[in-house]
Amino acid sequence: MESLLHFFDVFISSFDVFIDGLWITFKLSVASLIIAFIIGLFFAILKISNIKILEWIADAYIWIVRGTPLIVQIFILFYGLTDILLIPMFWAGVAGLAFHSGAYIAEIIRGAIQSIDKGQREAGSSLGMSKGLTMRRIILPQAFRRAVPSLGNQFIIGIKDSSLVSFIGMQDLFGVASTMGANSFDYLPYFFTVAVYYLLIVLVLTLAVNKIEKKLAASD
Amino acid sequence: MESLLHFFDVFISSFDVFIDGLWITFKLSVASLIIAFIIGLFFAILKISNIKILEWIADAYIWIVRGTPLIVQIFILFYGLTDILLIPMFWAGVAGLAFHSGAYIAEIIRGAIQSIDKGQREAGSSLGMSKGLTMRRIILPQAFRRAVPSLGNQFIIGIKDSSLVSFIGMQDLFGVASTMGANSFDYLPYFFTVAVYYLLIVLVLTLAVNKIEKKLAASD
Amino acid sequence: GSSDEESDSEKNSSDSGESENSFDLVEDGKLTIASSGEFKPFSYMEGSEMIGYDVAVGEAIAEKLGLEAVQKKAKFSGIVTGVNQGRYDIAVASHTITDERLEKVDFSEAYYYSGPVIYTRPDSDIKSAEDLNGKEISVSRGSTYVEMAEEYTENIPQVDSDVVALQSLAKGHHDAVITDDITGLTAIDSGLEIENRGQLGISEQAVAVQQGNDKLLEAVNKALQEMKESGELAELSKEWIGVDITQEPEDVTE
Amino acid sequence: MSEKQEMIKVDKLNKSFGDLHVLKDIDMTVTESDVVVLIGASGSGKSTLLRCLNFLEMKNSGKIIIEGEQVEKDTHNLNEIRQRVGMVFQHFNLFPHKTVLGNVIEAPTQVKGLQKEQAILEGKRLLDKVGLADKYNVYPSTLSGGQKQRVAIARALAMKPDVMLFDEPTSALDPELVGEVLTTMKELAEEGMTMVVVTHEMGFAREVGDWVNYMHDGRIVESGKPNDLFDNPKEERTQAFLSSIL
Amino acid sequence: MSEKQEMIKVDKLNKSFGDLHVLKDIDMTVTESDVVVLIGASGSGKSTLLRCLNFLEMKNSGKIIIEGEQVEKDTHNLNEIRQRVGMVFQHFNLFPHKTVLGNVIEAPTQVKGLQKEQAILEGKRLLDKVGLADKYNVYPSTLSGGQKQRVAIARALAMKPDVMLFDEPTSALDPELVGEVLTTMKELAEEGMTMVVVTHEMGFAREVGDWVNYMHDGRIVESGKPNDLFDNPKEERTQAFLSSIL
Ligand SMILES: Nc1ncnc2c1ncn2[C@@H]1O[C@H](COP(=O)(O)OP(=O)(O)OP(=O)(O)O)[C@@H](O)[C@H]1O
Ligand SMILES: Nc1ncnc2c1ncn2[C@@H]1O[C@H](COP(=O)(O)OP(=O)(O)OP(=O)(O)O)[C@@H](O)[C@H]1O
Ligand SMILES: [Mg+2]
Ligand SMILES: [Mg+2]
Repeated sequence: MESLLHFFDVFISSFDVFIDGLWITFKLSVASLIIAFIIGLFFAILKISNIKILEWIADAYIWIVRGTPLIVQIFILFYGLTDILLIPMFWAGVAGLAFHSGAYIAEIIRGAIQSIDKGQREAGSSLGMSKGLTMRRIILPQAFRRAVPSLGNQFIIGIKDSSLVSFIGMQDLFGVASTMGANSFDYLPYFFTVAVYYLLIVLVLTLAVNKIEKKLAASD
Repeated sequence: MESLLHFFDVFISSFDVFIDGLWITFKLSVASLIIAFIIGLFFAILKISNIKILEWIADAYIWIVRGTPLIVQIFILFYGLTDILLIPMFWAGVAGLAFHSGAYIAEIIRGAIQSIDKGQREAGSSLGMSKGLTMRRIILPQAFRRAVPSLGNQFIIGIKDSSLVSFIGMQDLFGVASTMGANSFDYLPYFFTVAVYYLLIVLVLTLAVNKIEKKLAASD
Repeated sequence: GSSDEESDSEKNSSDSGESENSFDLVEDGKLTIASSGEFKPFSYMEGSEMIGYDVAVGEAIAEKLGLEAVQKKAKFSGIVTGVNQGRYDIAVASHTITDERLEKVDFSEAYYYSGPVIYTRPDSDIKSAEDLNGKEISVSRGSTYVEMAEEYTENIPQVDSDVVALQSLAKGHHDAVITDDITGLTAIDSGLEIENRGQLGISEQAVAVQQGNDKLLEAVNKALQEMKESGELAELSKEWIGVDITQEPEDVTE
Repeated sequence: MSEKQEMIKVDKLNKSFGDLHVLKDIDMTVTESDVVVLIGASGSGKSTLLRCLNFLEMKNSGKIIIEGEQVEKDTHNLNEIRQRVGMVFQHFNLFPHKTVLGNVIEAPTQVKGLQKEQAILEGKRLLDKVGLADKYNVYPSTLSGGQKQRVAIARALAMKPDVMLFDEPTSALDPELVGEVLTTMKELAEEGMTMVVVTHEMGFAREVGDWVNYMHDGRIVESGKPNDLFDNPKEERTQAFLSSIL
Repeated sequence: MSEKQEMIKVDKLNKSFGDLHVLKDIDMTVTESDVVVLIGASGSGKSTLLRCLNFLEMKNSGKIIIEGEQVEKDTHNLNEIRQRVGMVFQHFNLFPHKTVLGNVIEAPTQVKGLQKEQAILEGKRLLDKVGLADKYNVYPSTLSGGQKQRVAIARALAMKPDVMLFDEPTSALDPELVGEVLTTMKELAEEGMTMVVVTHEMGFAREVGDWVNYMHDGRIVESGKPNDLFDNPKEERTQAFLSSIL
């Protein structure tokens, strides 16, 4: 209970440091989402390629990501990547998060592509457009639009998931809360504080996603 | 690469210890799922109670769980619960996981209840059955059946999520891997090993859930 | 005398100017130093800056080597691996010298001495080491305290930092925690309700250096030696810890 | 007439859904052993009226008196009163997770606290009566529509209601299955069951009905004995409706 | 006759979906400027035949010769050949994320590499022609079905095809919108466009068609000039079909 009283002091006095952590969380999330999007798009296209071996590769990737905890993926990529490639910690963290989200985004995009009426593909073909051109110009633009709400949701999940990179030493929001908690030998008020930050971020993003969703629905 | 070669040695030599971890992961997951189920059922019923204040309480709970990272929830409950009641570490871990899954299960059950044709409720009422009796004898049995696939999926997610309780000191599968990795100064083979364990668990459970799903579909 | 030594060391560093480049560093001209940042007062965060005794020692070493210090924060349990794999040049992270660690990294001479201590809640009936049998003892993952705890029990929850363990203890989890006495004292100063129930020995803490990087090890040792002789190390100890813990204690038992 | 009890009495009943005024000043009396038929165009309010009599919808104003007892929203023994009024729905609403017999004994055992053995005995008797002696232990999904509806009738009868309400009990059935349900209903009427039936089966209404109410736009516009109303409708709207469906 | 080119020649075409043999030994010739109408009951294979001519479905055996060029699955310039055969679908299949003009210029700019300005000029000309001069910049979702189908026709024409295929172009339209599409198609026929049209609009077939093929169960059972086939069908099955729809 004492902790709860400390909470307000902590919330105000730790503002600067948390803003630093917020900035890292933000960079991590955005970078990993962009890369996850590229990974997701790639595997989504493999999955609908109708080429058995490529589908298997995509299935294997998605199976591995869905079959193991995120924290295991982060640690393996962190130790694996930094060991072999010696890439900086930030990018190892981004890689872990992107590797994870990529599988979920692949499924979102695949679902969106397959939800596009096959008449669209046929219309493209009948006009002499190649498969690739039809995909790029006709199917994907529509699929992305349709995927926006799910992608937004995945982004929100990604921000929460990014808290785990603190365990490889990043000073993101959660990392800041852990170290400040450790320094003061009183974790609770810092964890309450960081919970409030996450709640606010998620709230803002949820409202934004809802707004975009409504806009898209209206323009249909 | 060396790590990959060690992997096989480690996989075999560490079998006993991982089985201990597996057992803890299993106990954690089952206990937390059972409690999460009760929590979920409770909040699902609040959400469909048509009583504004109860709905708000359920909304707030779900919003908090969905708005904050699981690791924050686990730590807050781990440190915070002891202010209220002294519970062993195992149950603190179970509480954190159940608190988290409970919100998702609440949404699953609410969805399933609302998917039951309202004619069922009316049939119950018209026979003189009270609301509670109709819920218990008519709606819930059908809703649970319908929710089985989603609940199974949530259980699989719960097992992966349980890896995070290693950070409060539990020697679950992931805790074992971290500890052995730290003591041997070579994490990768242990993380590969633990990844295989999780993959196998998830594979087995996915097949089981699919089987149950098919059985339910056939009996409809 | 001190001016002599200064000129000495200057001479030394200019002498070894060519060998400086053969340190084989993560980044040229920079000494990448790892510390946990969650081990007050040895390393901890003030704002986004890592400070503490370990950090100060690391910086002093870098200065002696004529390099720019780059501090990296890492989970304690991953630091030895990181040094071993060349992610960090050295770790000034309160590592106790052990045989197991020596298989993975080289250690400098000790830069401080301390003793692992049993901590419990004030109301605990654990009065000394003998009472630990079969109890739940939490320690930091990958620390030397794991082995000490294993002498008494199999129930050893391991966490990522000593502070997590001490916090959990104070909050009512576990029966005891084994950690460094300085850390314990700092925790008590910070208001944590725990008590010292006996020291389990003396340990030597040293700087970890990647194996085979002998020139670097040599240079670190030399720097430490100079700091000890000049009293600089003792100064740092007093500054950060309040007492001088850089002298090898005579009496090893409690 | 006067010695027969008034089973249901409706007085100036009004019901709205939001702005939509669905039932307007409905007056109606259902006397013991009578079969009252409700007809009218889609949306005229027939189902809503029936549902008000079973309190699946709550009236806005007016009186509903069941066997002399005036029922309000807060009547404490609402569920007890509902037991006295059985309801058969257009879409059967059988409990899919229970067997045919399970459907029939559910309410008697759970609501009335009847012993299971006795409920089974009674349930089998009712199922025999509606011609489903061979279906005790199958699940509803294996039945035809006509069989389902007969189970639903048996289920309602198991509570020994004094009145039975039927809301288009045959309109979800394939034409060849309508007969078996109507036959069951006719037998029930012959045994003296008081019934209120919404139906488009004019043959049934004429043969079995004691009284027909024609509803239009939330009002009972015309009512009379079946032969009178069908052969000599007085109201223009009734004429128009009858000519449209016959 | 002999001076006119054979635009499409089909020889012993067979097509199956799994075990379902949908097209059986189809022979058909479409000569330059002719309008060939395909009629037949639902499921007789009309759409499948049309889709084979556009290579949206791949034949199992037989020959398809487009302007003298025999086309196989692995023909490398399949997309180039498709450009010469325009297709109009029952459900329009407009690109919803592009404006009307965007729909029309998509293929010319992306496939033929036409300059955007020129494509726009040409696209506007075509949209004017189908009576949609005021709709260049609106999105398809704001259009009526008839307007959508006229955009689809303009979109196909923008690739300057030599043959146009129509698969029931008016059957997804409200009756009052059918006329505007048929008018557009008639104008096209009058300009000398070679067309293959699947339709149930017998008036259009009679007025505009040069040749009618009646399909039954995957075969072309009877074919002839519209007046002959409609007024004096030789085959019993043709008679039965015509009497069922007229
Ligand atoms: N729950 C409801 N909420 C809003 N409006 C309703 C509801 N139930 C019925 N209505 C409206 O009330 C009016 C009467 O409906 P009701 O179902 O009673 O008609 P009905 O005579 O039974 O018609 P039908 O022959 O189609 O079953 C209709 O306009 C209907 O849309
Ligand atoms: N992609 C497909 N896979 C399997 N069967 C198909 C497929 N497309 C069509 N068929 C089957 O082929 C047969 C012919 O279909 P087709 O669409 O060519 O008929 P149609 O003459 O165009 O009928 P309609 O007038 O209903 O459009 C039908 O039995 C249909 O079910
Ligand atoms: Mg009705
Ligand atoms: Mg067709």
